Amino acid sequence: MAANQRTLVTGVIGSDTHIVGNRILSMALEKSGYKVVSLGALTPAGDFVKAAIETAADAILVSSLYGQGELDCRGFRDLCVEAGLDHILLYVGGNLIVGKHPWPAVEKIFLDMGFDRAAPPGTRVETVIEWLHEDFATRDRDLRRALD
Amino acid sequence: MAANQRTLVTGVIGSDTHIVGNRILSMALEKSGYKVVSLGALTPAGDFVKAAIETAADAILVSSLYGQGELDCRGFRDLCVEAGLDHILLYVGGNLIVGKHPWPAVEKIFLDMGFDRAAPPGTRVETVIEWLHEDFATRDRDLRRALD
Amino acid sequence: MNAPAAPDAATRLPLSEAPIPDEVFQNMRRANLARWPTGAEVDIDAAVERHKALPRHKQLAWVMREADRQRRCLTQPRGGCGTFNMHRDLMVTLDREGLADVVPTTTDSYTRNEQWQLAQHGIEESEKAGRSLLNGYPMVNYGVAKASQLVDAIDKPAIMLTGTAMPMLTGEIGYAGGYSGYLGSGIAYTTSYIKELTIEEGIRNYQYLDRLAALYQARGVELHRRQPGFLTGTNVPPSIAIVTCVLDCLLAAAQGVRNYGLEMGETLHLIQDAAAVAACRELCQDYLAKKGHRDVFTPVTLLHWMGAWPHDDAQSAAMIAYGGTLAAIAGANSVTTKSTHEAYGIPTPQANAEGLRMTRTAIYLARNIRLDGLPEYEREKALIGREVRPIVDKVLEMGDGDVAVGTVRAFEAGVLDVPWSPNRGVASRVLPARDADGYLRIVDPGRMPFPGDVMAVHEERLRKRAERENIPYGPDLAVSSVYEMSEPIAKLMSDRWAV
Amino acid sequence: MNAPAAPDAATRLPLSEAPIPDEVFQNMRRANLARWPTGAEVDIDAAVERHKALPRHKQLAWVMREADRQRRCLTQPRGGCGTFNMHRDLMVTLDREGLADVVPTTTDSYTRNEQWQLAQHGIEESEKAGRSLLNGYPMVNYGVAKASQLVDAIDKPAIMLTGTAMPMLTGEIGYAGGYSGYLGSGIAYTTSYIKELTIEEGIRNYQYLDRLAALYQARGVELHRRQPGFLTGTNVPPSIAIVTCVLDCLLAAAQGVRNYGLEMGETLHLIQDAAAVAACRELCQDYLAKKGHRDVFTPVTLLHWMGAWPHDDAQSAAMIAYGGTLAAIAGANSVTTKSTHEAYGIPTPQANAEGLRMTRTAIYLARNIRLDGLPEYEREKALIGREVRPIVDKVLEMGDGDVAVGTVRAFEAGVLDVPWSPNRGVASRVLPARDADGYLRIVDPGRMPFPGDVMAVHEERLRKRAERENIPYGPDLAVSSVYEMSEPIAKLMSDRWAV
Ligand code: B12
Ligand code: B12
Repeated sequence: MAANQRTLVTGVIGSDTHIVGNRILSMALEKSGYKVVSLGALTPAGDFVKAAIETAADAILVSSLYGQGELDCRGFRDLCVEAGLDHILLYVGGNLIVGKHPWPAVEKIFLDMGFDRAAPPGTRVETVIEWLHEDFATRDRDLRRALD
Repeated sequence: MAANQRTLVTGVIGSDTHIVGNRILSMALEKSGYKVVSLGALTPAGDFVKAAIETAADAILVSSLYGQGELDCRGFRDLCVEAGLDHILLYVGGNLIVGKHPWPAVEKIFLDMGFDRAAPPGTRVETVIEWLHEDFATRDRDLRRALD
Repeated sequence: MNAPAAPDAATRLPLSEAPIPDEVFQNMRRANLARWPTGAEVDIDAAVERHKALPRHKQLAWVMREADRQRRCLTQPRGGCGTFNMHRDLMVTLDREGLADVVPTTTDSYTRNEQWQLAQHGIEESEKAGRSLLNGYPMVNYGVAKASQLVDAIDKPAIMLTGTAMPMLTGEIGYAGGYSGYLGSGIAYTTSYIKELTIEEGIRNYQYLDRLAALYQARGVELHRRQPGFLTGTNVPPSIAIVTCVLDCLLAAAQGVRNYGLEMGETLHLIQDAAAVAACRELCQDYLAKKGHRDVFTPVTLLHWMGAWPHDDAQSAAMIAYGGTLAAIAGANSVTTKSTHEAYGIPTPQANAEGLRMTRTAIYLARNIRLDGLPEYEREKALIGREVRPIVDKVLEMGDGDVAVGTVRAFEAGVLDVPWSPNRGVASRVLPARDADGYLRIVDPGRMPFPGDVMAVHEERLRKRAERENIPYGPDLAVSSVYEMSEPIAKLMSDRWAV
Repeated sequence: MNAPAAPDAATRLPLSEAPIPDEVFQNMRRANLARWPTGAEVDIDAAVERHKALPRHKQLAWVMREADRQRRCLTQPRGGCGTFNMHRDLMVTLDREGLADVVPTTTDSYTRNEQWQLAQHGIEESEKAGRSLLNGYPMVNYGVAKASQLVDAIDKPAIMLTGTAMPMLTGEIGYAGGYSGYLGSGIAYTTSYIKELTIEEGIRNYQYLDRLAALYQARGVELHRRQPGFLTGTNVPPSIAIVTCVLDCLLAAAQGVRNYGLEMGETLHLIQDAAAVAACRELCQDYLAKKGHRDVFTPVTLLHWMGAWPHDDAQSAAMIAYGGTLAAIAGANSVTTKSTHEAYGIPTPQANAEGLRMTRTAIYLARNIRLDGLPEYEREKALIGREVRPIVDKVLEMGDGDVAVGTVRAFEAGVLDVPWSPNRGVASRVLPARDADGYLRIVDPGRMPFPGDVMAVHEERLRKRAERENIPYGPDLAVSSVYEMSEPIAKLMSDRWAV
């Protein structure tokens, strides 16, 4: 495990103080074997990218609960690309926009922004762990195929 | 007052036991000066007509709360006409059909059956008293015009 | 109305509380089952087998006992539709989406009045319209096999809710189909659901049903019987409800019933409801013991507000939730629920299921709260005892110890009375109203022999309210109390300040 | 983030609880108001006139006192939109359709963090999108005249809800516009709403705001200040909330505040909440008296459940209604409401208004109930006292009698702690969880000096739950308690029977 242990960066983006879910998520990810770099609440977008570079992270998990994620997350994928993190796995989750809306519409906004997955309100950590497992497995497979 | 005191027949139609609103209504109508012939709960349609003939009533107020009024009230106007009560004022009120429906749709069903007025769920006695006042006044006016 | 079961000597003894003898009962059953074709489908042997084959979590008697043992407060809605398919869908929705612990079948009002021809017409019109024109399920018309399919469609016990003084055929068919509970009783329903039937006939009709439950019992099947002490649902004070609970319960026990639930409408006053549940349980057991019945299980059910509801879903939602809160804190064994559609009409299956989940959540939140030791609660509980005992004792005295006879005489004398009753045989002079602190009290006892010191308490508190709200002390107070809970909340609790 | 007000000698004295001297305060105000163009609109003379011209039913200080006198439990929602027009419509809806007794203006999170440029961008994007992209109203960007129009649009007192450790400019503008209440305090919001700001800076910022309220007071205008003791809203036990209530209250009183509301999130346990309200009131007054403040009015507000909500409107409705029930029975002076949309996002004005009416109905239904004399209630109230006093006394001791200094030192030492805090200056080692009877207890006190006998009570009850639910005793218990109220009711209270 230790050898190819994956590194994840977590944090709550923008001016958002909702730390509880993010902290529980980070604890659970650590427990399930990941190296977690936990940036905490109120984290500017740039800090996520900086931390990902410094730790050669495999994925960034952005939390946004307070509704202004729609503003805070615009251009996040571009920031990553500019920093050379072209293929880093990007997840976002929480109460992503202001108000109660049908999930597919909200999901689309964030997938269009370049996130690989978006998690609806109330998503449980088990789901996130499954997603990571699947997505990393797919990437490994693709990588092996590319090498074949 | 006593000389031209109007007579009203009240009751709850069909197999309907909901007597509370009907009793309160009857008490209030009496208090406001009408002669009220109160048939009580579970009253067959025919009994209303019989009572109206016997007392030379000016109006019949049918209560139906339990939802089956739609079945019980069909043909009520015809019964009256057959009995020679061609122009008797007919009101119906309560929870007239099964289920929660927009009121205009329900009202139409009962006006189409020949009722002069239909009262939505929760109608207060003050409203009923106003209606009677208006409708009797109109009839008096029409009568005077006809005599002129 | 169809003719009542033939009143000849083989089927009719002089009125008494005594159990109906075997042979007489067999004659009665034969006559009863012959009144409508589906009656022939009832086969007691098959029915007994059917019940024995049900898993115990589908047997209401077991479920109520288990709820009591585990201190769970169960939820149960009402609901019935005019056609089999609609009704089955409703039951499934209440089970799955509503998480109902007990699934109901409310019968329609023609069935309640044994007007099976009219019910048949209602079925046809409902099929035609594609919506229910009946306010419940015509159990008798559809018969035993269909009832059985309904019970099979759900994974909970099924109860018949039939609000009728004439339960004999509906009860036979439902029980035979695997329904394990029946709500109804001779005193409660006769005083509250019918105009012309005498109290005596109502009692006789339910003696039949209770005797039927005892027959199953003798064959090794425990059925649940239940008393609707909510009566007319209109501001019935706990003491009046409990008097009928005690008397109906004694009548049922005399026929051999061993599982007998007691229901009361909520007063919507937390302390009064909690006191009522405790008092009801104690008083029934007390009188059962006095009459020598030591093994009757009497769980208590509270019902969501039974009077008029407001025309605002938000207000109604709060009343539904509070209804769960009250039942949980009162330690009721179950609560019977309503929906936000109550003031408008029979709810959709979804609205009904939502009412169940609201209630369930409310129960969860309050499941650990009890009021024992709260001085006001203890006082109220004692007060209820001081109200109930003199009436029940008087009834027993009037019947020379026979509950059936005493009850009939007491209604004639007005010693027993029910507020807002439609029945011609009930004086309905007793008038309840809500007092200054939100308790249901009695503004006019009619001829009910409540002790003077008790009535003084009622009057003092009601006068306080009359004064505060500037309503003349008397019937007007009762009428305004009928409307109270249905008033817009802006009127009940203004958001303005007196200047 | 914009630069904080310049920290030079004329505006910054060594930290202490002492009132900010006149001249220093004038310098502080000048610097503060210069930070954004709309600051220039603040004119204290005009503001004083404005408040004096408001009818008293639009002045929150009067309204809270009157509610207390009449034993009314008021309702107040939250709510804010990103543009002026949307926000005005919201306030009007909450006033008229929601019957809100107090009408809020929640500011957006950029404004909370004094990122007024970002807020400006949010306004523009919201105008463009035709829906709010901000989670509140950008009070500073819109300025005094607009604030004033908002207050004029409603017929209730208006309160600022600004969840920030940096209240200085928002507070100036809102108060100048006729808002008569401000929710926020140095300890509570600094520990719960921000990551980098020190407790000391947070305290200083709120000393400014409290001093501002005292300035109005000196000019004859009573303003309402209020403390958000709900903190992180995540299973905060009453004792921890009340410790912060007491300390923030002493800080405010020292600056001259005379109307200081205390808020606590509901535990959703009826007895614990009722005990908490009584204990909070008593303990604050007790410590105020000890510090020589005899004329501070401290009404208590409960808040609807502040932790995670379920994704089912029916379940949420029950939690809303129960939130009103708890507040009424606890004798809270007001309750702050949520809606059935809580788990999803900021509610529509209609959903918000419905939450208000549900709550109002629940209050009406329980308005007469009190628990005084209930043994379990009295025990719980005493327990809270035994938890709060040792901590507060220790803080005062650590500050050599100065609350501000003691608080800063106590947080450094972990003597003061807040569960689930985002702030780097807070240990956040204390961990609460729900016990077997539904009370919020402390599973790990961190370094908070709760007495051993008290902790023994907590541990015993929590172990019971851990055992029953087969969860290891420790942080897992705290995590499962975070989720509990958001779980589907089918999971919390199964409709199945163990076989
Ligand atoms: C109390 C009550 C009962 C009591 C009745 C006691 C009694 N003997 O009177 C009991 C418990 C016995 C009962 C039984 C049943 N009930 Co019921 N009951 C109610 C309830 C809660 C209140 C009715 C009431 O008393 N209101 C107070 C009075 C003052 O108001 P009111 O009756 O509406 O009358 C006023 C106005 O409507 C108007 N008005 C009345 N009549 C007339 C006539 C005219 C001409 C005019 C102009 C005005 C007018 O003036 C009156 C005074 O202001 C209502 C729901 C609600 N409204 O909240 C359900 C309700 C009426 N019941 C209903 C049903 C279905 C039943 C049952 C079939 C059982 C069931 N729920 O499954 C049985 C019926 C038995 C039978 N055979 O009839 C349904 C009807 C459904 C529908 N229409 O779709 C309702 C609407 C509940 C529901 N949503 O399901 N019920
Ligand atoms: C607790 C809470 C607070 C606490 C936060 C305490 C703290 N420091 O953390 C306090 C009281 C301080 C607070 C403040 C505010 N809050 Co708040 N808050 C909540 C609440 C009730 C629960 C949040 C929570 O802790 N949930 C429990 C945890 C375990 O779940 P979670 O956070 O959802 O996280 C899980 C999943 O979402 C997922 N997940 C999380 N992040 C990620 C990331 C990825 C990549 C993935 C895959 C998954 C994932 O996994 C987590 C673990 O299961 C929610 C509503 C709700 N959910 O019921 C509102 C809510 C989030 N708050 C809201 C708002 C608006 C605010 C405020 C602006 C004030 C206000 N209400 O007006 C301020 C914001 C201040 C600021 N600058 O940020 C809104 C957001 C509205 C919207 N999006 O439309 C909500 C939805 C309430 C509402 N309906 O209005 N809040």
